[in-house]
Amino acid sequence: MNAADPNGALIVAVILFSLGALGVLVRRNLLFMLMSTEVMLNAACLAFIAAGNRWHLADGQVMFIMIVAFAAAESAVGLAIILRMHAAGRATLDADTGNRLGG
Amino acid sequence: MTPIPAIVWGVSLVATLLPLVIACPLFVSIILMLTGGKLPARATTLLVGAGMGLCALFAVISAYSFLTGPDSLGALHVVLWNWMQVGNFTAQIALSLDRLSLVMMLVVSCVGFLILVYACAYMYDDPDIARFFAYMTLFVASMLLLVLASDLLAVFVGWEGVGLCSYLLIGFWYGEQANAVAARKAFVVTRVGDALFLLGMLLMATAVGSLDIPTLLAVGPHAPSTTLTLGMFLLLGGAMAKSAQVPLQTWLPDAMAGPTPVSALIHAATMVTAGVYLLARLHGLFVLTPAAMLACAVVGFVTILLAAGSALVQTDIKRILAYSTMSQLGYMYLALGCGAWHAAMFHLVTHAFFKALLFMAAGSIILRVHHEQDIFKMGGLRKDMPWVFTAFLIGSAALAGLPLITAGYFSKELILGSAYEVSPIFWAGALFGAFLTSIYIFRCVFIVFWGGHRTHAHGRSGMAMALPMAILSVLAIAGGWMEMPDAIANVHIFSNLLSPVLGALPQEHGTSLLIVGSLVPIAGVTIAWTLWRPRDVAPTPAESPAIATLRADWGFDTLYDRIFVRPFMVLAHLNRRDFIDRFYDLIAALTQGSGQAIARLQSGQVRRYAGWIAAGTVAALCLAV
Amino acid sequence: MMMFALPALVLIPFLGGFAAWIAGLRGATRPAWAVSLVTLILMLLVLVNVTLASLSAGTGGWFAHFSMPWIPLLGINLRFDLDGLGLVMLWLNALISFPCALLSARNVSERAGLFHFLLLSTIAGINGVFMATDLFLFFFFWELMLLPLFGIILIWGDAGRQRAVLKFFLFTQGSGLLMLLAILGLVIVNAQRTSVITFDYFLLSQTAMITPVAGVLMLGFFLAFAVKLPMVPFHAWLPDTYAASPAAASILLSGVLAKTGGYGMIRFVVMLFPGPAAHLAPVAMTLGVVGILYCAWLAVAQSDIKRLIAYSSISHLGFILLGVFSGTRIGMEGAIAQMVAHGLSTGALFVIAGLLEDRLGTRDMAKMGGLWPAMPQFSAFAMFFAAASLGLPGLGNFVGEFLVLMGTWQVSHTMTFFAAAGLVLSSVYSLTMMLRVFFGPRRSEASSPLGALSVPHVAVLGVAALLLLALGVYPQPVLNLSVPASPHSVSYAQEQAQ
Amino acid sequence: MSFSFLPNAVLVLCLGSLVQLAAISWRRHVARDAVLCVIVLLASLASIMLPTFLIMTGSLPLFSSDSWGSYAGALIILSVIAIVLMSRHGAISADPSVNSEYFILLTLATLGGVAMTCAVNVISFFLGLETLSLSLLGLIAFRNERLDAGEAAMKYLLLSGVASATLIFGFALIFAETGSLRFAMPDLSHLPEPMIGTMGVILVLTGMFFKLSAVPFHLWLADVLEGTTIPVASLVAVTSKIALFAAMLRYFSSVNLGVPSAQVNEILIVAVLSMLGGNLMAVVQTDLRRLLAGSSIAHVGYLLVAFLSPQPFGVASAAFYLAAYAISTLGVFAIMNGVLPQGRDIREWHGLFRRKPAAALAMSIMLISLAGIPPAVGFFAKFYIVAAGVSAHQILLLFVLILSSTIGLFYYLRLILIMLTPAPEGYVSRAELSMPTPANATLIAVLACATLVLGIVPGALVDRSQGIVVTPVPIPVHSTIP
Repeated sequence: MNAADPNGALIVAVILFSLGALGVLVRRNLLFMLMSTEVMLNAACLAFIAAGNRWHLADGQVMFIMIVAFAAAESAVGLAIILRMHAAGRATLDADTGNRLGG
Repeated sequence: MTPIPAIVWGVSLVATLLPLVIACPLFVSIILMLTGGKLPARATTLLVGAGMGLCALFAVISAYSFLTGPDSLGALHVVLWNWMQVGNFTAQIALSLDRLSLVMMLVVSCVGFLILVYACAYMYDDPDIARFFAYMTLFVASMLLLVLASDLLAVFVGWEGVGLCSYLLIGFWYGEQANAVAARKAFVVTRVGDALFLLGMLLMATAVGSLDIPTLLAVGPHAPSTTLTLGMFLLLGGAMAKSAQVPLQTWLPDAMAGPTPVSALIHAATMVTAGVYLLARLHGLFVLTPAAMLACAVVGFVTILLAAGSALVQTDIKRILAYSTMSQLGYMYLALGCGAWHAAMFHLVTHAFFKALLFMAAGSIILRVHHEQDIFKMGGLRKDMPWVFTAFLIGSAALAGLPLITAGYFSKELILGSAYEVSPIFWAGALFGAFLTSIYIFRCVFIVFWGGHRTHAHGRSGMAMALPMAILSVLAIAGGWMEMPDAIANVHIFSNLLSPVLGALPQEHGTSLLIVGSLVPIAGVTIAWTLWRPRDVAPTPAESPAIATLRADWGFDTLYDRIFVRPFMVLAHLNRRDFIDRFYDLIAALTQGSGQAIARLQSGQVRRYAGWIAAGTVAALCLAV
Repeated sequence: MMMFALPALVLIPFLGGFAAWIAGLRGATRPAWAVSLVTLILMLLVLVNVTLASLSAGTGGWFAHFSMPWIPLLGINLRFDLDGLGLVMLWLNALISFPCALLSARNVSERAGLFHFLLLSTIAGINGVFMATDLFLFFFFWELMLLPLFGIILIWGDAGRQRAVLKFFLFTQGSGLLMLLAILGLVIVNAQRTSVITFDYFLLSQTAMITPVAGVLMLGFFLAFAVKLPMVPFHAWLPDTYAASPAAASILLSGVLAKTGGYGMIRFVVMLFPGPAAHLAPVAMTLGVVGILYCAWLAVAQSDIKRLIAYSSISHLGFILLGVFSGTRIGMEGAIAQMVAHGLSTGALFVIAGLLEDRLGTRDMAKMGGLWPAMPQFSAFAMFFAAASLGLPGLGNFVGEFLVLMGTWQVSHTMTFFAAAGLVLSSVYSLTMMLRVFFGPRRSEASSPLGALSVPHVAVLGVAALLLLALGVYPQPVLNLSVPASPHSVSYAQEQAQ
Repeated sequence: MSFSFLPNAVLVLCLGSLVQLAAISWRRHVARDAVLCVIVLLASLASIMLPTFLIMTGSLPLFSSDSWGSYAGALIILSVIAIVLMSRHGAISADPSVNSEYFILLTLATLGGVAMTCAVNVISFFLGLETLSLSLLGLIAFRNERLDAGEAAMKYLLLSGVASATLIFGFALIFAETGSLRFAMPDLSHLPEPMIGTMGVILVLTGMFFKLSAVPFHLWLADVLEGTTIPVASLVAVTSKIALFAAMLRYFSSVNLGVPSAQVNEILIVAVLSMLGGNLMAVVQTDLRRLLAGSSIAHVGYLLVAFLSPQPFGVASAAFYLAAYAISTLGVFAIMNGVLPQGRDIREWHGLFRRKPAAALAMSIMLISLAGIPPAVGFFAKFYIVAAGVSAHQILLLFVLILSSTIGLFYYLRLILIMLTPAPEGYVSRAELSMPTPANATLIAVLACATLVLGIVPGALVDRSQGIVVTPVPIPVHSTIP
């Protein structure tokens, strides 16, 4: 199958997406969870590219660029927040321990 | 549709006086209530005397002018105002005076007057005298309304008013729990009858469209017989409760908790006879329902014997009289059941005389032996209070029906005769009842007045107490002479008076019955003498379980207590928190619980949150695909 | 002039309440009290004026009408109409509101201004309920009248008020939402039929007659009113609420608020959905009888005097249900008479209970007993109202109960029989109350010295007694006046509307 | 060749944020920035009323300006203005949570929200959404001295990251099927593989429900509200929800939600769950903010009832309800912020009627409005929604609504009850009363008045909302594969 085959690409994207989701669910390290969300977004990117290719439309690429930009911003903010939390005295990156909110 | 000319208030003398007969005691009562016991005792007694005197006077005058008036054979119909009128149903506050209600009115007002005069002396020292007479006069007023009202619903007003007043008077000395309880019992038991009465009225009103008694008598016969029978049974039930007939008799003995004049007025002369009067008033419908009449006769028959039986073993003088009242009313019901309206009414009148007399005498005895009521603690009072003794003796003689010289004799003979007409069994039973009556009343007489002193009497009853007793003693003897069987003397004043309303008197029977009826009381007295004549040892009440049961009204009380009262109260207390309410609490608890469960999802673990999101999405996908 | 009398009946108490609030801001009790009394008197005068005008208009039909647009886009108007039933109810409300204001003087010491504001706005809401003929407006008032009461009970109530008041509110509001559903359903059905959105009672009544879903819609109304009345098994809120309320609130609740349920039953169930109501009647009447017996039975077992009166009150309200659904004119009239009489008698009984609580500091009848010598005058009043509530002939309640029973008898003998049994039970609990509180040996040593009655108390109880007596011996005026006008009877008010 | 508008508000807000940036870069002055922010917002509000300045022609319509968009936009801007007013709490320098950037972030959030309300293209919608959520993220994390803020922000970041990814992946799938990025639900029946399309729509719904915090995607809300400052909390609870609901309504405006389908069923189930879940959750909360979170979840459920009920009432009632909900919720938050900033535990509120009657009264009015009791606006809003539901025969939803709002009454009334009764023995209050700033006080007063006035004479707003129409975006049809 060639790389531009939309259905094949879509299947890959779906797999990628589920991997990302799985990552968020199973990983306990905040950084890895952040990365998993990036993976999910990238799956979306792939899907858009494939779809754009399928319809010979530029919209796919537009979305791709936007998503990448968003992903970058999001991860930047995320890292900033993690740093802040560290500075504010949260010792661990573990998502499960040291939660104060909830209940 | 009413055959009677309706007269608006104020046109004729009678029509003017009739409402006043009721109004006098009513106003006295209202005044006493409003002044709230601030009046001095003397003023109170004077007020009561004046009010009741006027009442009796008006009654006599209106009676006289009615009998001499144009429509003395018919009835006089005084419409006061329309009570309620909805759709095709109308109820009026109207008074009607015919010969029947006239007799009743005279009995109530005059005997009532005497009793209240007596009471003025009896209650003079009681701090609550004003309250007492407020109730008493209100009672007389409602009794008169009951008697005179021409609309059954208005009769019911008096009917219930009488009940309320008796409640208040029985519980007059509310300081003792027992009195208040007895009062409540009396009201509730009679209330059962009232409910039946009410249902009867509803049935009549729907069948006939009106509760106006003349209309009922006129139109009622056209109603379907089943309806009529049912209605009559319901009314009979109401009457029985008021008149303390088996099986609704249990309240009367306890009702003796009230002051003695109360017993004299309510439980002898007037209130308990309301039932008899009601049935006599409706006899036109009553005759059409043989089943109801038979039931009425049987009830009376049973009551005579049961009441006499337990009267035989009582130790409390007032209870003896109470049971005697029951059994005497039994005679009246028997008479009604046998269709002998004259006999019933006649006995009602004479009974009012001698029973009031007996209670007054008993009252003065009780007063003078420090409120001692146990006859076995009395004795030899013959010498201490000769006059009271005489009065009591006359009363007892009349109650026992000693031949010729007493009023009781003639009225009872009339009843026995008509009972024989219907069935010899009734006759025999009634006769046996008379036998018992003479035994138990003279047992009381011999124990109380003969033998040695067991308590000493003090003081003497004043004029105000003596006079009524004197008058009533005369009536208790002479009252019977206005109606005599032909065998003795051809006097029929009473039946002639009533026959326009109640129809002609049934014809006479042989003298044999008369003779038997005359011998039985004498036999009873002799037996009583042999049993309880004064001996050197003080008499003591015979004791045995059977007698105890007998004394406790054949165990009716305990039976009702077991069957109705106790289960009702126990269950009520078990459910006092209302299980329906608990059910709602359960729902609230469930809500809280599920809230907790949902809140517990927010564990604060971000991965679990993500898990829920994923789960939701997957679920949605599964649902979609 | 008549036009503006109707909204005035709502506005006067409301504004007066504001005035009372302002007057009471500086913590003074007297001025607020005075202002609210003046307001009530003013309201009474307006009411008298309305009544005279109505009587001149002749009985039956619709007397007065007022209408102005509110939310025109949804066809919602500020529409008031007055018929005999509404008029009688307004009178009851006016009469009951006086004791609430009068007697509050002694047991509301602080924040009297707020109290009178809440009280008067409740009264305004109730007035609105009795006059509103725009369904949205009706619902608005229906919900509105509860809110101030919530405040009164919460601020001045007794122990356990939090729970009680929440219960009260959840029951009434929940059922109210059902009614809202029904109202909207009716409106939508009507809109589909006539393609015009309106909440007008008279216009909707046409649709209500013919729509196939009338049964469901009626059920929504019925449940709301059944909870408010209350009807067994929706009565659970009532005893707690009455027991926890301050005297004024329990008087208002038992005297008038319960009657709004009965009023609604007549106007919005029986009159609006005659057919389905007839189908529902057996159920409703059975529940009414069950309520009469069950609650009378519960009343016997209570030791808290307020709870006893509360249960007795439910038991009496069963007669209203019975009468309304008997489907006979006589039963309906009886129900209305019963509403008035019951309002007076139970209100008075709550005055008495409140006074007892005031003087003795307890509601537990086990701690009372033998009070008659201590307060004879008061006890006599108690006896009177106890007699009234056990349905003594010659007093108002008897008229109501007798007519209801008569109406019921024409429908079902057995039900009548059981209802009459309720009369026996009513005598049991009433006299038990008298026995445990006033008769017997004096048991309440701990109680404070019991003074004589204050003048307002005598006045209130006396007036109530007189009115009950009048209603008992000559109910005809009320019976004539209180004929509910049917929505289909085209009156001059309606002609004005079109 | 289709026209595309650039809504004035978007334009004004962009320029405004630039101006604010410039101002900061010149010299920091918090008070000035705050004022500037308000000015910008007012300007954008005014610009909504004006006709569109900028109409550019292009093949790719990004925005449309219709009455719905401008109504929601106006609502968003007003709510943000309210938030700015309540933000100025305490001395400016003392509270680091209110710095110049704070106001820029607010402006940006508004920009994102407004953009979402009138986006007709996935691109513009996504742009708006992310602008909103990123600035929200910044605002949540703003109180950097508090650990809670960080945690809340982190949770929001991760979860909204997941949600956005899901959303955008859904769009990708739909795009793959339809080849169009128009922001409208595709007609699934005419697709080569309807399954993929359905999957796409479901994923999109997931993303939207997450932002709306509808059960079962609601779990983040309570934590975030608890963790952040009150103004930001109200931003999360009110503004973002308005924006997203507006967009959602537009997305589904082209399809008839009356006919059952997979996504309609999902919305229905979610609505039921949200109504019940939100109220049940709130019943047991002792933290006021978590309680309000529950209440806002429940209100989303009510909104979904209106959402599922088509014309004539659907949109109008939704519009009205949004306004009512915004007013009351903002009011509650404003009072919390002004009177009892540390009043997290509801027991802190005991006896407020004695201590601060006016505030307590205002609070009760708000709560009554949320509970839907007259004479507050919430009553009419609920009435309106029920009307919509009845007209659409949503019997199940209506019964759930009644049941759940009866449950809801319980905790709203319990709050009033708490304010009326003195504190229980043995409870030591940690929070001290504070005096609301003039701005905050006026805000509270205005909101309270609005609640009552709109409740008693809702006519004006009803007319406004009846006039609202959502111009449906042309449905993306399946163009032939070349």
